[in-house]
Amino acid sequence: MIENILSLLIWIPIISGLFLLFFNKKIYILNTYNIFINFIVFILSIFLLLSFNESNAAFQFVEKIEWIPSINIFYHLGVDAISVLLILLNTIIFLIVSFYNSTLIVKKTNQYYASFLIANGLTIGVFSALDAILFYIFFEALLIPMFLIIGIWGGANRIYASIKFFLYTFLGSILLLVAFLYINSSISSFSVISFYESDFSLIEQEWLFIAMAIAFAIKIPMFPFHTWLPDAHVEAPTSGSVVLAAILLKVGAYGFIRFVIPVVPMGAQSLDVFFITLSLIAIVYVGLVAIAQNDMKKLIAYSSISHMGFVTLGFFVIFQLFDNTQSGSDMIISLSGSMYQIISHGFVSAALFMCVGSIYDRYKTKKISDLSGLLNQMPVYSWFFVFFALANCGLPGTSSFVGELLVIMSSFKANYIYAFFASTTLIISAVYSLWLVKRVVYGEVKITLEECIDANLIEKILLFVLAILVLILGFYPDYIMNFMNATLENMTNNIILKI
Amino acid sequence: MITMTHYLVFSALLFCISIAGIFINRKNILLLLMSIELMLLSVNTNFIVFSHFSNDISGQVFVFFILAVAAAESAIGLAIIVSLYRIRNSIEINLINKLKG
Amino acid sequence: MESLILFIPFLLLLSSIVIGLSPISLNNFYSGIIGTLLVFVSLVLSIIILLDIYSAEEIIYYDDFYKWISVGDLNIGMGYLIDKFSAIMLVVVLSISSIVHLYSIGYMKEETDFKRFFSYIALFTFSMILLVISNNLVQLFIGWEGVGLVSYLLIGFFYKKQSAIKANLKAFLVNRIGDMFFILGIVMVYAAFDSFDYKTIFLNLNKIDLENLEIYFGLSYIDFSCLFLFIGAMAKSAQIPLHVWLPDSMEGPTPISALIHAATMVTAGIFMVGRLSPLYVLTEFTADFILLVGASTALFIGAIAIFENDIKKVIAYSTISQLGYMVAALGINAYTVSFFHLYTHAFFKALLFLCAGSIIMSLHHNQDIRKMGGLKSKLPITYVSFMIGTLCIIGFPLTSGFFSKDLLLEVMLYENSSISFVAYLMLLLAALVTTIYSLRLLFLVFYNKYRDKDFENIREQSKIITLPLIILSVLSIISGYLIKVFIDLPIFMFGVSDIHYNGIITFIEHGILSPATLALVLGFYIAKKIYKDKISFNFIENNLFNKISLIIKSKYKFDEFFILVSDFMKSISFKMSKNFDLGLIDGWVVNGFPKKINSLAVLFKRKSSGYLYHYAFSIVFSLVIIFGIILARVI
Amino acid sequence: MDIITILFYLVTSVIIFSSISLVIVNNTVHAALLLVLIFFNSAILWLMLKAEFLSIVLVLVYVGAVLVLFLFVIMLLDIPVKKNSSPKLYLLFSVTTSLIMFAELYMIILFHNFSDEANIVVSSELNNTYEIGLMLFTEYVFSFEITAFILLVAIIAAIAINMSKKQRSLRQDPGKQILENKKSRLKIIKGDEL
Repeated sequence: MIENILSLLIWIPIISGLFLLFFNKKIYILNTYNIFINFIVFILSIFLLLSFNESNAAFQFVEKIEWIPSINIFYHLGVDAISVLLILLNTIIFLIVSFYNSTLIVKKTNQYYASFLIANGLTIGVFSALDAILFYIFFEALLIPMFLIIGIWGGANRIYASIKFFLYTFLGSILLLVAFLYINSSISSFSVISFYESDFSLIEQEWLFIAMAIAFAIKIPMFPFHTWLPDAHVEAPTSGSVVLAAILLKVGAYGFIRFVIPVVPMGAQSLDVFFITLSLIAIVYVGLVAIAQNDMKKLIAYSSISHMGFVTLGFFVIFQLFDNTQSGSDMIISLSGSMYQIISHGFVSAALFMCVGSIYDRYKTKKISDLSGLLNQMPVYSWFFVFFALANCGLPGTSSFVGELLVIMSSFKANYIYAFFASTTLIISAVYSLWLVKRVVYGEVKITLEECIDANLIEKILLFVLAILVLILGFYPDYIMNFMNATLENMTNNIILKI
Repeated sequence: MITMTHYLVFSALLFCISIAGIFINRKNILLLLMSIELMLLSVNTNFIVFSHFSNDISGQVFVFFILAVAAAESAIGLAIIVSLYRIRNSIEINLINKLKG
Repeated sequence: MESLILFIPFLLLLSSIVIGLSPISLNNFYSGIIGTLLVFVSLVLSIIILLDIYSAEEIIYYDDFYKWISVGDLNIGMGYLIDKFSAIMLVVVLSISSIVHLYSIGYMKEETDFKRFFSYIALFTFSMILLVISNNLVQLFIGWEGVGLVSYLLIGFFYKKQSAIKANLKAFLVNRIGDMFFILGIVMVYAAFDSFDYKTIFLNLNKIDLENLEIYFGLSYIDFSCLFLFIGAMAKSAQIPLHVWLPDSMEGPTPISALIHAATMVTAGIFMVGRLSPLYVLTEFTADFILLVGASTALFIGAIAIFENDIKKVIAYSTISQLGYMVAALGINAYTVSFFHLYTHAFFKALLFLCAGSIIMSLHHNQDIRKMGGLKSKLPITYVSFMIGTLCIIGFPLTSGFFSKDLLLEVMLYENSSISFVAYLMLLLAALVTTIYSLRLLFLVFYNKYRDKDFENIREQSKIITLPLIILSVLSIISGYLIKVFIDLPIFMFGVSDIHYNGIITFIEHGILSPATLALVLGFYIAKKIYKDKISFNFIENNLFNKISLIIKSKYKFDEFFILVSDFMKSISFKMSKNFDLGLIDGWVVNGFPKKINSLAVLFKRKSSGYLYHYAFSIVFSLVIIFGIILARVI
Repeated sequence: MDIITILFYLVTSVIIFSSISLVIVNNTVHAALLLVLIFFNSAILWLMLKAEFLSIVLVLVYVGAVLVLFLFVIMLLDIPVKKNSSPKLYLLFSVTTSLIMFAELYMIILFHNFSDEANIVVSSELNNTYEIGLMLFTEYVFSFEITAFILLVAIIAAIAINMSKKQRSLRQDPGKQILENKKSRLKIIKGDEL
């Protein structure tokens, strides 16, 4: 079983999701089934984490089966530390979402749950595929459940949002496919491992970099490609938003660290200033835009973009760090910071979207101007909301601080201007998070519900678990840092060799 | 002496006439169907010509198939025309512009 | 002994969590007792540690609890560094905290959110301890932000009050402005020394070639990093122009004003500069900057207090002014002197605030001093305590404020530079101002006649309120006699300036004969004449004086300036969101292209007639053209 | 000039002229009859190319079945004779286009230089029908079956198209309109039935 654990992780949720489509039973049976499957996947991923040897930088649990041998396509799976962490993040978030879903009443419940199960499996596929085409297929297939979740169970303007989401990401993935095909045409392999060993000229690397970076920049999303995210978030159902923010954005970041930077480091190096600028614009400008939002989900969506700016900033400063210090250590710090930011943002944004979703369920509005004084009616919820808002603005002790600190530190070593702009997030994120808290949580009650319902037990437990995770990650980041260390060291050595 | 070229030119001419028939005609769909038959005829002739001059019977087999399919096609076409006439009380092509954007 | 250190933050965190998450059934009173007891235990532990450190020579406790992050060459631990400096700070923080805990049991007893309050102050004390005992900059920052957070939560404690939630947002955001620079400063220090650890940084000070580091805008690298760190301290310690949050923060419950906004949190900036004194010794520009900021804060913000009518805000402005004194002392590298003032100030300012709390409670939450008066007879204990606090703050001889302020002024005078002399004059003037507003408060509240209704029902509060006042009064008076300890105090192995100190008697004599006494007497005279005897001076009607008082009353328009800036930023962000993000990127580019394509499609749609023969014709026509092209190429 | 040549020119000229008139006549019945003529002449032409079986099929199946079907439909629908209403300019264009197309095809044929009679071998002793049958039932048997199936589908489709009971006419029925009343036009349903 251990050698096929990745396949199990991928296919158990997908197949049980497909099975669920033909299986429309009473709601509690569906809930039990859904939670059970997600729980099995979660246990498997824990098992994966425990049996993963983090001191070994090579890919582990490799499965390689011929699939379409005539054009070098293999069913090739394997994980390194980065993938393991993201898979774990993924399974935790999906488990939480499955519990959260059980508190909701939605139409076509079985199909709704099936979409999430399939998305779960596909995301694990994305994180564990070692064949570029297999990655591409999972990457694209992931769009389908998300498209359906937004398009069927979304809000009033869901069709526009889902089509925008779909077309936007699709546009990028075409460029990605072209890049993969080009690489294959010159090294005649789609394996990620041979991608790493490839050796392209500078001009080729630049073009490949642009093609792949646009695809992943749309997914993350980076600054000029970000407008699909607020719309998608606003229209998506709560669980969809949670998955979108916590998982889908990470797929883009994962693409950068798996495909872009190690495969075409020279291309990335020659365009790094441009991408650093975009990241800084994302941090400062998108943060400012977030302040102006009147829709809570939109605000959190913009803040997600702003936080993902830190991730890309951490990715792209490594080249200048290498130029400045000629050692890999700072690069590792920077990459770890970005990875940490990815994981931390997964939990924080998931929790925030859950809070907003529950407020919406009760008050039927997401408009900040309609709400006030929630603390009087639902104190438990409100305190969680305040906690996660504070986590969102990178308060030390919460997980977001670690990533921000490491990235600001590295960017300062690269260039002090970067650090200056990056650190403005301390102010900007505090403004949008706490202004939101001030307007929504504090103050006198505006809408009085006939029966004020505070968080139910499941919601309390879920938010509590997330809060504990955020705190643990904030106070004890060393486990994850150590876990990633060997992989990132190997990766940076690879990059250094190639540039 | 009648060469292959003669036959080919003849069928090309027939083909062009029938094509002109398709878009000159504005009266009724029946004439359109007839023009299509005419076109098929010219194609069939070509098949037979090539079959004859290259001494390969396969060409004639294809003509056989084409004839069968053409018969089926005209049968369905006529059926459609009849039902069209029943709905619209006319088969004038001038009046059929549902495709207009 | 060393292991005891770990218990202090642990106990406080435990107290915070237990009280905060305890079930509703736990009685408010008992939870208050639990919290207070745990803080007292920590206080005892800290005193044991202090005595331990003083019993041995040059002892420093230094270790890490655990590794926080280790990646690449970076190692950040969570640990402690206890020398005499931080041990004293620990005792000060914990003693004020435990007294405030005790006081709060009485003060907050009618609040529904009693337990939340106790959880917060325990959390606050925990963060403060984390900051004080930290052995590296990151841990310092964590504590730094932690106290900021709790301050935010406590100012907004009455979350239904619009003014409270405005004030707490303001406090947090202003602090965040400082934090942004603070984190840049931390990162700069890290970039130069490749470590966040104090020990490594200070031991490597000589090894790093400071001349070779980058120079920005004509200032050296160390200048810049110290400047940035100090801007962080400016926000936390409420220095011009980042002081605006502190007066507003008086929206919080009064014990909090005593604990956080007077005695401990606001002194974190002073503590931080003192902690990093080996770095600050190396800068000249930043030191002068600190000096000027401190001196002007002491004078100008102190002046606002003369015209303020809210009892808590008067004390808040006086806090800012006193913090200005401390900061000014940092500017001439007299870190221990500054620390000495911090220490004495903590006691008497906490005392003043708690007295104010007692008055406010007795007057049923009236805070306007224009409606008070003649409370001397009704609130005797409070009166005496308030009197002691006032005497301390104006530096009346033989009180603690006398020792610290006089030492500070003397050190300032003997620093031979023109800037420090200007600062000395400003501080002297500030001493006058301090005397005036403190005595004004005393006279208006306790003397003359009561200026509001219902005088009969005013009575002294219960023992649990007055006991802390008595303790603090005693501490306020005696704390100044430890002056020798502070003069000899080394900060992390570095002894600082050599002060000629010849015993306490000489010092008292010298202090009484100094110009500060003149300022005291003059201030007393003016305050008594105006506020007690109600005699109007001619110069009050003077045009120039009126203008000056108007400027002071406007609080130098700092609030308006910040509102302007924030409104400007808000309008920019709204405009960017509407015009750029939704308008240009989303509207013009993202949705614009499909719209263009759509309109093109509509154009073609109009052109298509729907007639079969037109379609057939266009097919054939295109075929003809394609054939033609092929033919032309073949031929 | 041998008899074959004369016959060729005769037959082709009949076909061309009758196809031109088929395109331009107004009466559909005439057009159908012209089509019969064209098919008969084509059958002669195919005979000249030694495709006896197909020429017979053309006459028997096409003329005998398909064209009769055409005539049936024409008679059934009883379409009034109308003049072609194409604008002059459009006619000019379409005729020119067809002519250009013919010219192009002609050039293609000429430039290709088809070898004349190069491959003509004296036909074997097997006759044409036998040969086609052999091919049909050996090599093309699968296609042959599919053709049969297509014919079946066509029959079914032709029936199905015209057999639906539903009145699909867009023509108005005044009697029915008069019989409608308020109750049959308006149906009130409760909100939750949606």
